[in-house]
Amino acid sequence: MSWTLRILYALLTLFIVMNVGLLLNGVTRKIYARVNRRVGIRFYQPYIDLVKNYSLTNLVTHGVMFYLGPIFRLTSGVGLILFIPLIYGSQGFSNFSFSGDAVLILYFLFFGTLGMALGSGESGQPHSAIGVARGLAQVTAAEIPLVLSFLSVFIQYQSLSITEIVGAQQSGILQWTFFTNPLAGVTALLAFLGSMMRSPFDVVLAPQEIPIGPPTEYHGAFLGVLQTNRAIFPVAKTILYVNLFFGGAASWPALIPKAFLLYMWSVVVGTVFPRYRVDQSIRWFLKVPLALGLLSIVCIHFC
Amino acid sequence: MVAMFNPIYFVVAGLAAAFLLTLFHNRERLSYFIMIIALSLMMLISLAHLASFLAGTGEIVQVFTAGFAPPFSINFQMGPPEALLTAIVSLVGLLSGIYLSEQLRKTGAYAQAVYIVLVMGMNAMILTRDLFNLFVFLEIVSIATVGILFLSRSRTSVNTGFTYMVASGLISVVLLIGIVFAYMNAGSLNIDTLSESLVMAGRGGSIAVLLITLAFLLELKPFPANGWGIDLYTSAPGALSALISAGGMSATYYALAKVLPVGQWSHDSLVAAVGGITFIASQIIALKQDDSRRLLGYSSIGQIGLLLVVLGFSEALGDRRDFIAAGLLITHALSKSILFYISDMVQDDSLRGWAALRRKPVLLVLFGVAAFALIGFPPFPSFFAKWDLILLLNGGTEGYYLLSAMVLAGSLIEAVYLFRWFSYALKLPHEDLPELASPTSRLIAPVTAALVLAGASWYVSTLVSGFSQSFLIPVAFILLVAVIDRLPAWSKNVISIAGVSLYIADLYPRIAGDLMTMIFAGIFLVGAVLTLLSGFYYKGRRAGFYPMALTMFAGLAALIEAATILEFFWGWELMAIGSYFLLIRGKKSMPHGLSYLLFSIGGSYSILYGFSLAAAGAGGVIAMSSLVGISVMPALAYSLMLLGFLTKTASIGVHIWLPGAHGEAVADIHFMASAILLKAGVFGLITVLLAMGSEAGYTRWILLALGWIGVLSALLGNISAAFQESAKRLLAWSSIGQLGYIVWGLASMSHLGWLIALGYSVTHFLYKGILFLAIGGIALKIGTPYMYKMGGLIKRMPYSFFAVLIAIITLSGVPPLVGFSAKWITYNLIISEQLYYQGFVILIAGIIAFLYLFRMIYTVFLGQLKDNLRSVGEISIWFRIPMYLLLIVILVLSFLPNTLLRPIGDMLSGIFPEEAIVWTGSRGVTSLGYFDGAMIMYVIVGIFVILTILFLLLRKQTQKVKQFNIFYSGEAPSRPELSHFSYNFFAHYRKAVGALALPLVTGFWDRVTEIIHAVSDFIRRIYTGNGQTYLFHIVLYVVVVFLVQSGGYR
Amino acid sequence: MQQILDALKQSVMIEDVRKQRDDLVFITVSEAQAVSAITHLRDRANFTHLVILTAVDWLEEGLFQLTYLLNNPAEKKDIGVRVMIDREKAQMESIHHLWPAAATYQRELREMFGISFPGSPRLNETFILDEGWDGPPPYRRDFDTLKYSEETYFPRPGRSTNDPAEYMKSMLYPEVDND
Amino acid sequence: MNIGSIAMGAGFLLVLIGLWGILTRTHIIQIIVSFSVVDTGVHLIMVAAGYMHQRTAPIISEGLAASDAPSLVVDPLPQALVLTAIVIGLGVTALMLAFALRIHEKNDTLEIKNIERLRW
Amino acid sequence: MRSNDDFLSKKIVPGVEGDEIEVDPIRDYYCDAVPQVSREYKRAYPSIIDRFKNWARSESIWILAYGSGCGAIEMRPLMTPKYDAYQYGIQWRPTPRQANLLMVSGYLSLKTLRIVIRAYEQMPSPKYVMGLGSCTINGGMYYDSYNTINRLDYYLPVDVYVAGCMPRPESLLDGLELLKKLIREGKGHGADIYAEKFEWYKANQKKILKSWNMPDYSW
Repeated sequence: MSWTLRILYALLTLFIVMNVGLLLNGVTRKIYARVNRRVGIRFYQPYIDLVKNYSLTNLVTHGVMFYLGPIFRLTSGVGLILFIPLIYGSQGFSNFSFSGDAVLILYFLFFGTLGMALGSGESGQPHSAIGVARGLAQVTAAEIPLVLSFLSVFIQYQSLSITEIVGAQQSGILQWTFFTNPLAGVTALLAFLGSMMRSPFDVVLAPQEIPIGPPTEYHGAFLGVLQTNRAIFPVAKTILYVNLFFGGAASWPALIPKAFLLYMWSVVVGTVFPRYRVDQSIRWFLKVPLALGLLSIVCIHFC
Repeated sequence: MVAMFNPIYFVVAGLAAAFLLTLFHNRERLSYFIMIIALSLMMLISLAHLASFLAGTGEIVQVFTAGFAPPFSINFQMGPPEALLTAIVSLVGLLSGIYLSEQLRKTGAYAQAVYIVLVMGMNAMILTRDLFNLFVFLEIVSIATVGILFLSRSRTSVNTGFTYMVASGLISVVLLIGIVFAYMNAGSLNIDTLSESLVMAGRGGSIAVLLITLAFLLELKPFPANGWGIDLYTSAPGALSALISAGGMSATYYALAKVLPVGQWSHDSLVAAVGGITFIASQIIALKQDDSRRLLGYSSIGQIGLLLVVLGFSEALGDRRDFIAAGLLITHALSKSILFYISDMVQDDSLRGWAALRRKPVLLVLFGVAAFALIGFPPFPSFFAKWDLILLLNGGTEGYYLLSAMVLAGSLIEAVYLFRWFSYALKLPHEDLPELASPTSRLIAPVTAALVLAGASWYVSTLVSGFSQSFLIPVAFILLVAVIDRLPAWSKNVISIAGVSLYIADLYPRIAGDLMTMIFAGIFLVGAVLTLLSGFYYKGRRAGFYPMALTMFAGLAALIEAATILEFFWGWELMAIGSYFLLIRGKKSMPHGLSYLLFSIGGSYSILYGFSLAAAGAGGVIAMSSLVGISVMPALAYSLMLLGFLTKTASIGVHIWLPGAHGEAVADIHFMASAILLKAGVFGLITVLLAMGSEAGYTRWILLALGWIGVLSALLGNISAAFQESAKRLLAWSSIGQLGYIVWGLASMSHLGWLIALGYSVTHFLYKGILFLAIGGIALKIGTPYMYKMGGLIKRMPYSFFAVLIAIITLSGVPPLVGFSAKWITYNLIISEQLYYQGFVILIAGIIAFLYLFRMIYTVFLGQLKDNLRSVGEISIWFRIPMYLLLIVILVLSFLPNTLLRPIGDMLSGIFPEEAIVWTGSRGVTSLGYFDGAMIMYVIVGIFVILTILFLLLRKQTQKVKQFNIFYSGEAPSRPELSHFSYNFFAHYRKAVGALALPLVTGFWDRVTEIIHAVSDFIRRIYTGNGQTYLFHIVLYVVVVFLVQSGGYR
Repeated sequence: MQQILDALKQSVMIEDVRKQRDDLVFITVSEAQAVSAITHLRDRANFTHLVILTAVDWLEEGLFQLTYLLNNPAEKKDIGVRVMIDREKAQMESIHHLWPAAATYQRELREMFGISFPGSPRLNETFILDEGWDGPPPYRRDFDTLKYSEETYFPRPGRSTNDPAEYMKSMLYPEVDND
Repeated sequence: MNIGSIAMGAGFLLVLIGLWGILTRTHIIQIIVSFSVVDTGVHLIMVAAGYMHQRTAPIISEGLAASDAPSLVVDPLPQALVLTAIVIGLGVTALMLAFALRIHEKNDTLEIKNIERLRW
Repeated sequence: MRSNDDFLSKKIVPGVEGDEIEVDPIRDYYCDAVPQVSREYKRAYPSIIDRFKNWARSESIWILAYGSGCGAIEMRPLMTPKYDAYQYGIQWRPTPRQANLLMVSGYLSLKTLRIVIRAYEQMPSPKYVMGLGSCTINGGMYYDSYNTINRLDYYLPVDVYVAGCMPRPESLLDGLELLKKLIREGKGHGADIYAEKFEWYKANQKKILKSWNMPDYSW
């Protein structure tokens, strides 16, 4: 496949994923409002917000790292989506997944976190730093079940290649990892909650306490970039889970509902449960999800 | 020519001088002159004989008094041991005489006469071959000793002198009875005749031999019947104690050695047991001691105990016994005299009072030489002696494993108190240093002793087999650098770099084919050059730095070059010395330097023990290959070696020295201590694991334990790092974690595991190098390592920030930099080798690393710039150059990870034949997955660049603002310190999982220390200070030993 | 309560006693004896809590009335000590040595009434006139706040003020002629 | 039971008595005296050890020709040793007494329990 | 006398390298540039892109609510199911950096005025100000107070006033609709007016905030 075609496919992927992400955002908030018996935002409100933020005229910057922080973040989101083979069997929508396997994606998740943390750090805003400290602490805890469940899947399939893992799940719904390795699946779902920055794990952003944490000082186009990433990144993450646990997808129409449902899982939990403090959430991850994850590895190891 | 120096002149010179002195007792100068002449004469005689023996031309000289041959007359024998011992005794006698010039002149000619007689008596004890004559000279020595005490007129001397008198009187009673019975049974008093006779045949004979042995043992002050002797050390003037400890002990020891053959060695086990108990007990008691003299007394007795062990195991040690005993004795005599001399100059008797030595650096150096020599560090004779001793004890047909372990344990305790004391002298914070009476005339004695010790070291090292003289060349270079220590730092730096470079040029062709060696040689020596390069930063002399740094690098180089395990051990110990002195250069480094050294010594003893088992298995062969397939207790041997090397990699359990030691080290030392030095441990582990293999059944458990140690080190190291306030300590804990990965990788004993380990070894060197230089440079620049005192430095130090950023991205394993490849291989390893549980913890540890990495870069470089840092400049260019050199390597490796991993993989295929990673260009494929470093780099950089360009194209009005232009609830921040979130950064994390970072291990070691100290305090209660009690001890000791020994006959 | 007052009368001249409730009495003492009266109440009669210290501007009489309201938490009694001080001099002895918290009240009185308490800590630091104040103490009755406001805060022209009662009447019952 | 055995027994008895004195007496002079007793005991043992039944003292005089000496006299060596030992013992005792003087001078007491001591 | 005066006066700090550093908080801690008029404002007619942007801005109003008086309680119902301002594209943000509309919900004393000015200046432009209730219009019942301002528009460029004491949520929604209309029409130029008449605004502010101790513009 020629490089031009690859880049075109990449742009197309990005376009689709971004729209999916924005719509997901909008629909999610709509659902959230309906649960609260409100009318809620218009489902296309995220688009307007995005345009509005890009259209603000002046920017304030604290330095190079502050300037580049959001770009790091977006690079991470874009890179993530391009490193994941989105559509099983489609060479074009596998994008750059030949560069590396699932491990690459696992670690590339942190690229943006780091960049964002550094960028908000340079602003000198103590609330950002507090938010980042909370976020990192919570993410490291949430990673524990995540790593366990992924490891369990890798062991199950004896492969790190997402394409291979997806390929092994193609023969039917019951071949999905979620059903062949339910413990890992449940663990992954719990870990998924921790990484979506939704209640009960959203104390990182605590708007009234530490004015929304890490991005406190970000505004205008910076915020626009972050919002763009916020559209892409969770979708990419969700697709990763879909690929590993829910049989992947052979086409966009198969992928998007799966991603949507999985996304909804965090939304539903977030709507129902109140917020944890950071130390509470760390302890929570070290209880049930950790036990489940270890159990799943033990099962895979000895069964 | 030797005939000119008839040994009888010892006695003649002594008596004549004593006689003359009484004549000239009112001519102060003249009498002292006479004394010195006489002492010099004795010295000359012994030296002449020694020289001829060393040259190989000497013959054993027998002198017969009264013209008869023995057994009809008393005869003196001057053989090699006598020559050596009389040389020591005379030397110490002369030196002490010179040292005591003032006191001796003051007390007058009588005291000088007594002194001469004392020295003469000691020499004669060594020379004589007649039992009764031996008794006479023993009496002369003890009378002369107390005589001098008597003349010194101080109250404590008089009081203890009396006890000493009565005690030695009692002992002489025992001896006398023994001699008489021996004579009754054999009809002769000549030792040689007695040895050939059947003195043991009769019942009385055996008792006689026992009594004689017992008497000499008692004279050597065995535990616990030695209160009278220790008081003497405490109360006598230091120089006299030096003579008693070095001369009297040597003489008595040799006397015992002479009489043991009389009993056909029937009491060797008694001697060994007494020695062993005395050695251990004295060391333990000394642990709690705070009086320097008394401590030296215990230490002397302990050393004698060790020598007694050597004597008792003559049979097992065979022809090496004399070498071992001589090595130990020389070291003991010379270094103890040095210490006693110094103790005289220090006015304050307490250990802490020795901080006064800082007034005179040369004394500090001497103290250090003595301390290191006593513990048995290279290049001193005791190093080789101890090596031989342990090897032979474990290597004989029946291994004395427990005994050798006890010897090492005792030595370790000795190291504890000696180096605690030494670190007081070096580093104890003191408001005003105590007085120090050190006129230059007083320096002659200790300096000479040290020089003689150095000469002896050189000579002894030539006698050792399996030790190449080429290892002395770096030592010579170091001495050269030490000599020019007065030059400014940069010139020494140039010389050092030149030296190291020359060495690299010399080494390279020899190791060019061996990648494993090249990797570590590269880390050690390139690291050395980079370290030294950053040393250009320092102005002034930087006294003492270069010899010590070079010592460390010489040690590291020796590890690489070692062809025998002795050479390896030599390098290991040399490195420990050098690094100790480097680490202790920090301000508050005293306790940490000490714990570092103690763990080093503990580790190296563990290694030594393992090596000795290896050598035992190989039938005494000490080539490096003897480590392969150890046949004597292989599991223990390998475990001990691994344990020893783990102390250097600071793995959990034995890590407690590292955070403090590294946390207090200054910038470039921190770099070499962590990025380079720790790799020595890795090198050792690799050496051992290569030799051990993984076939044997026991290896499974060892490797399992090793793996978990590595894993826990990684986890706990990283968690603890997140809780540190000091950036240096943070990095130190991070090193523990990183080394944990390496240990884990090695423990997997697989292709991928070793690939990780070696890859980490290299990359850890790279990124930790950058971090240490940057953080160290900053800490140096702003005078504190505490992160909450930093902040916002990106504005002042953009270059450092960039380097640190790259380093932490690499460390955290985030793509696209080279750190990711290690993470990727880790996953492959976990799955392919089924290391699920260890692997899971390792992965978690890797993620936790983000915590401390972000904390470090944020609190140091980001956030609010403090007022007092507003004008601070970039860190020194000499730090940035090595930093950026390392940075370039990181970037190259990131683009092309295969340049590093592929050759290592090929090399590892020779060890672990499986083909683990197949490389096509920059793309590596395993059976599980794939990754393409270059492609990742292209994609990520591409996205990043495109996004940046797009963002710039948005062309907004962008206003650059300053640090307080933040949203602060509509108010203005009042001070930068108050809006820099830094202290207790991960408070919530601590709340949740802080229990994992509790200092349990530290608590464990503290408890161990406490218990040993409590034991020490308990044992030493027997020394009540009541002379009568001490006499009772002697009597009881005689009775008990007599009953035990004679009970043994039935 | 009466015993307390009787005991107090032994040492202090009480000018006026006004019983508000069974457990609340206001007494007036002279400026010179005020602090000793308060000290007595605190130490002998267990009025350990200074509830408030405030002032009233008796412009016409040329006096400031300081009121120290003390509370006995054990017996649930309150006593108010009133002190009349000269308005021109506007100075009173500080009681921060009795209650450190009194310093805060005294700062406030200094800021708003211009009453000075020599020796009271941080007396001249302001609470609310932080943004720069060049007028007289604003709580003094001779300070015309309307005039000040009109001079300073750009009054919007056309603003009219109505008597609330009249205005509400006219709004609610417009048919009634209110004149 | 010859005279040699008696002497030797007496010697050992003296040694034991002396030891008892050394260990139980607290007065320094008494200790020194006890020490002398021990010394004497040892000397007695030595002489007894060299004693041969029915022989005479090893002194060559008119009554004892040098040629006959080896068969008539007791072993001369222990006697020589005893002489030396006595001399040494004398020196030691003298020195001890000198110490006793000095101890009294420095401590104002001769009780061994009361003199200042170094311990631990 | 202010209690925190010493934080803003110049001071000499001993540096880590033994030097002495003079710290001028105003100069060293803050950016003291003045705001500039935007290009859009200078254009005679809004371009088609500007219109699109204005539409987006009008449909996505992020509020920084400054609840200084009784008006604070009237803003809350806007988020409740009954009024639910979200459906009109209105959201609340906790930081001025991400808000476009500053809602001043009541009287402003001198102290709160200073904070409001700071918060307003930290918002990215274009930004809007809405004054609620008579207090912001003419001082309301505080018209004669010695430390409460009478007219907000002398200190900040107010786009919309909502009258009432206090205005009910319906009025607020009405006011927001009006604001949206203004923005759509390209009249939402408060920030530019503020920049244009910067001296006048500053003079008014400084007239009453006499101990002015921050840079003229809080970026």
